Amino acid sequence: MLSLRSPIPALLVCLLLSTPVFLQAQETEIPDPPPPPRNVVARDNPDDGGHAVMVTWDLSEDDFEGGRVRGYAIHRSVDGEEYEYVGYVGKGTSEFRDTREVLGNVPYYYKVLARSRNHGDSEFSAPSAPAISRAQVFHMGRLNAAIATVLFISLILYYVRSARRGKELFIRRIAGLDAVDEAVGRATEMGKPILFVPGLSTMSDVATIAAINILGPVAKKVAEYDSSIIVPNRNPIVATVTREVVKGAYVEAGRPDAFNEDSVFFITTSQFAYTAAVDGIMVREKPATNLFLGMFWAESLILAETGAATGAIQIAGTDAVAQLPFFVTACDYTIIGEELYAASAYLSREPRLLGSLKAQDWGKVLILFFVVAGTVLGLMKIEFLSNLFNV
Amino acid sequence: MNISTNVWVWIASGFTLCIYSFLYGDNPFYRFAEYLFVGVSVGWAMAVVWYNSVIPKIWTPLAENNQYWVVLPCLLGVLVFSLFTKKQSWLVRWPIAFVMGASAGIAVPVDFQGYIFEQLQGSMLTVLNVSNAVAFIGVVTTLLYFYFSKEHKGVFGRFAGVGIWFIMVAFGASFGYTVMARISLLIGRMQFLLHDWLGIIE
Amino acid sequence: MGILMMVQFFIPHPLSTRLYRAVLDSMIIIGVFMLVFAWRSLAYFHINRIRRRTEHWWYSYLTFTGWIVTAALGIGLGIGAGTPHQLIFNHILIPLQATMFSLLAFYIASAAFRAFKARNLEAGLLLVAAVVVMLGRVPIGQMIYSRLPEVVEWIMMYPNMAAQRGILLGVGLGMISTALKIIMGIERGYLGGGD
Amino acid sequence: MGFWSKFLKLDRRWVFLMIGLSVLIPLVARISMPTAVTPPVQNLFDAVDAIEPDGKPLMLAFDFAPDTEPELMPMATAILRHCFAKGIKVILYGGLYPQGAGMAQLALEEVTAEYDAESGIDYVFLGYVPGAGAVVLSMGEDIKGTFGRDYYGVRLDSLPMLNGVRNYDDIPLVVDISGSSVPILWVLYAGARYGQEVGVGTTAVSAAQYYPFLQTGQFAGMLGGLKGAAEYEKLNEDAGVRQIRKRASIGMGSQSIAHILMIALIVLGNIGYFVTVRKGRNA
Repeated sequence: MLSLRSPIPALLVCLLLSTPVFLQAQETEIPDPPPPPRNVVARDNPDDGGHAVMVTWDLSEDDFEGGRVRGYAIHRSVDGEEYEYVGYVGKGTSEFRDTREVLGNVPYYYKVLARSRNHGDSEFSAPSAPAISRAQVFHMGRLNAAIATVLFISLILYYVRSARRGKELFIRRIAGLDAVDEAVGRATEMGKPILFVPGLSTMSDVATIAAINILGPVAKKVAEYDSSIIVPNRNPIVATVTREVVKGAYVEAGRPDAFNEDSVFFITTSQFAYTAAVDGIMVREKPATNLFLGMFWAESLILAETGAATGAIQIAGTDAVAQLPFFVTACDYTIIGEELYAASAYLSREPRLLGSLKAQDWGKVLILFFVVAGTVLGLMKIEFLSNLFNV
Repeated sequence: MNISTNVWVWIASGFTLCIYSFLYGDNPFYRFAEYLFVGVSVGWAMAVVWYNSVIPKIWTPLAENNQYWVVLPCLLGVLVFSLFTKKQSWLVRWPIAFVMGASAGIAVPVDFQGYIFEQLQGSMLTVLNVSNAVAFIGVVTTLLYFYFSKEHKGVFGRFAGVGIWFIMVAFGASFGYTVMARISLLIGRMQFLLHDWLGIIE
Repeated sequence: MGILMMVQFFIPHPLSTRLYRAVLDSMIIIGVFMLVFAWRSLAYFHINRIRRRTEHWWYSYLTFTGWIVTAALGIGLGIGAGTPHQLIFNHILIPLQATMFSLLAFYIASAAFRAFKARNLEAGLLLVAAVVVMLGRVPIGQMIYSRLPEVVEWIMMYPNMAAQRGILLGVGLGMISTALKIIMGIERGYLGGGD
Repeated sequence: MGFWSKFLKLDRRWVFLMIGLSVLIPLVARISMPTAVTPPVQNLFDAVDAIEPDGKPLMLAFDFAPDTEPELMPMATAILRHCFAKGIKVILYGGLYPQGAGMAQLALEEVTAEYDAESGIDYVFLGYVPGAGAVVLSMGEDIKGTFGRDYYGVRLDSLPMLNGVRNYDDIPLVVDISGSSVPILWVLYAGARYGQEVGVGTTAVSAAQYYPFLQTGQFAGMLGGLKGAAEYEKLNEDAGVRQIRKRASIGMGSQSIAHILMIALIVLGNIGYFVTVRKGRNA
């Protein structure tokens, strides 16, 4: 009462009183909270190192598109009396994984309430039975990946081994590769060189390795036909490897003296400077055939465009999906994605390449089988096959 | 007209114009910008690595938290420098094998789940309509195209032929998107020149 | 090592998780050393250029100037908002890099004109799809035919998705088999020198 | 030499000039175009919108560098505006590669100029740690442990916003903005391994490759290219989010004109090609 005599405390009191009243007035205008969720169940979260409990519940009856429920707040207790807030999930969700400082071997009780935007919170659900978190030794949910891994390892090992033992493994012809022979012949006829660009990446790129596997046989053919080859490189290490490969091919063809040291060289590591230099080579030397094999980035279209303008036959191959469209439209033949690996296995006949290609083919057969079978069953509303691949 | 008074904006637009001069032909302005660019980007990354990994991942554990096991990966890391020598350069295989092995190990199960299982599950139809059927045929025929153990002849060849059609449509889409992206970049630079520098447009 | 990490994936036990964290940190640390090595190679490349007086050699001094100044400013004065480090990034690196790539818009235009030909049925199909997508993804396409965005979305969502998925499944198998070969020691090409 | 073959040998600098003008003129003349919203953008917007204000934070990863800034930055700022306007907490993550942190810094500068947002309370800014995939995995175990300090060097333990944020379990959505294959890394490592929900903002180049992941739900939604950013800006506008400069929407006019020019070039080039080839055959 004393305070009301001076104006300032009085004002303060008014403010203090009025604010909550005002807020409450807004909220209580539309009471009618949604019904609470039901049937709350808590159990040890499977497949983890402990420290997690999985809580599930039946959605509130008012949880549908346009319903009042906005989400659920999950509360936890160790003694079944004092509950603390542990998390929140959006509407339509009926499970929550509690990982907030969950201790092993301690029972936890859970209650859930539904929240709405304008109608306040629902009452608490009935508490769950206690759950205890424990660590597991094997992740059962990942059994499928484990089986697939083991299966695939055995396939690779089996095929690599049988390829090493000299078993003939069939690989289909690759359209772009057939054109290589023809292109080498044409180059000889015209008395012009062949340009071979082994991509712009490093040796650690599978595409580069594949390109180099193709370079060997191509260079050998060039040596046999007494034509010439130009191999500009962007990576110094790749340059040393390609030089060895070309040299080796000339030796194999029985014409080591015909190998020109200056035909395989390193230009620069700068992407666009390299591109400009290769463009220059194409314009000056006018190669009869351009081979762009390996890893390419944005420069792909610049190279292919210049090559197309010089009138060369162009064969490109890369696993860079974003660059393939440019090669397809600007080159005569394009080796697409995985075909590049197949091409390198096809030409090099290396057991580890052939073997893993075969294993991959079997992988595709299995995938096809599951896709078709899964669809047939799925259309009949049987989803067990599909569930095998849950992650 | 609201031209920028910020000296940095002037520097940035200067470099932008230097690079665009390459469209007319190679010239000293372009080379100036290009070489400087290489240096600056490396120097920039150095400072970032210093503050964000050398300090928190090596210095702090060693000097403050007494986590001495950190010495082990450091030793492995030092082996990278064996590449400077001719004779001991094979030592580099240890750190590389560690990184490649560990990342390959982490990748395998994850790849199975992310690339294979989920995609596989997504391919199994549960509702039949025209669009789904198109998608189904597309997946199957594309896979057949990349099946290398059989010649593309007869019925199989025809399926694989359908596959290549699907692949081409996909490439066309990606082509269109690439064009779009490059033009967006150009628009971005133009907006910079016209808005941030010259202040001609909004 | 690889087998260990692979097995770890299937074992959620805390001990396995702790080991896993240590391996992850180790990978980060080794990454730092590899970066240092890459930088040395670059320095070496430019020193060589200056020594041999190759064409435009003096530009290499520019590279070093940029390098040293930027690194010194960054390490000396710190990184983050308002530092010279951030300013250099915003006003030198961004414009240079973005402009470099925007040059490609010009090159695509020139290539579109001179190189992108419907040489065969497949390339023709590709070009038609490309044109439809290019139209459908800009507002003007919608003015030409109001349902074009939907058509493009359909192409992206079904035929494109299907082919991408087919490629993806193949690539996925390829990556897994490469990783497995590395783990089993069959593939050693990445160690350099081949086998 | 006939008209067509002369035409095909046109100096490419004329083509360069045409493209330059097709972008420049609509910008200066302020040609604007209406934007229709596509489902992947709507989905991402809804996923962000569903995050509880003042609750668990969204993680926005900046996995891009200046080369893709014009396409991706408008996405980042549009999402940031959406979050700050609604009071959704944000963890800005400088991304897996060094330059991303700079981009995040830029985005913050732009958006905090319009909204009062405070580091440690409304957002937290995490810097770069080398290791790429390893870092994504590491966050699944312990975010604070992975970084230790934020971009400004403040200990993460001391930031109120991160109370109760331990790993992906406490992050309802990660949106990765990237023009490379990094989003796949997020899907594989954060998504497959830890069950993290991931959305993506990507360049037009990469967008086509991501549809399979969109269809399986591995991506919650996607913004593709400048158009995607313009769509998000439109959704923001409809939702009453204050935005001073709608950068992506402004660019749409130029984008349209340049596409038309590009198509015209392809068509003309092909007509020229067939005419000259036929003539070559007849001769």
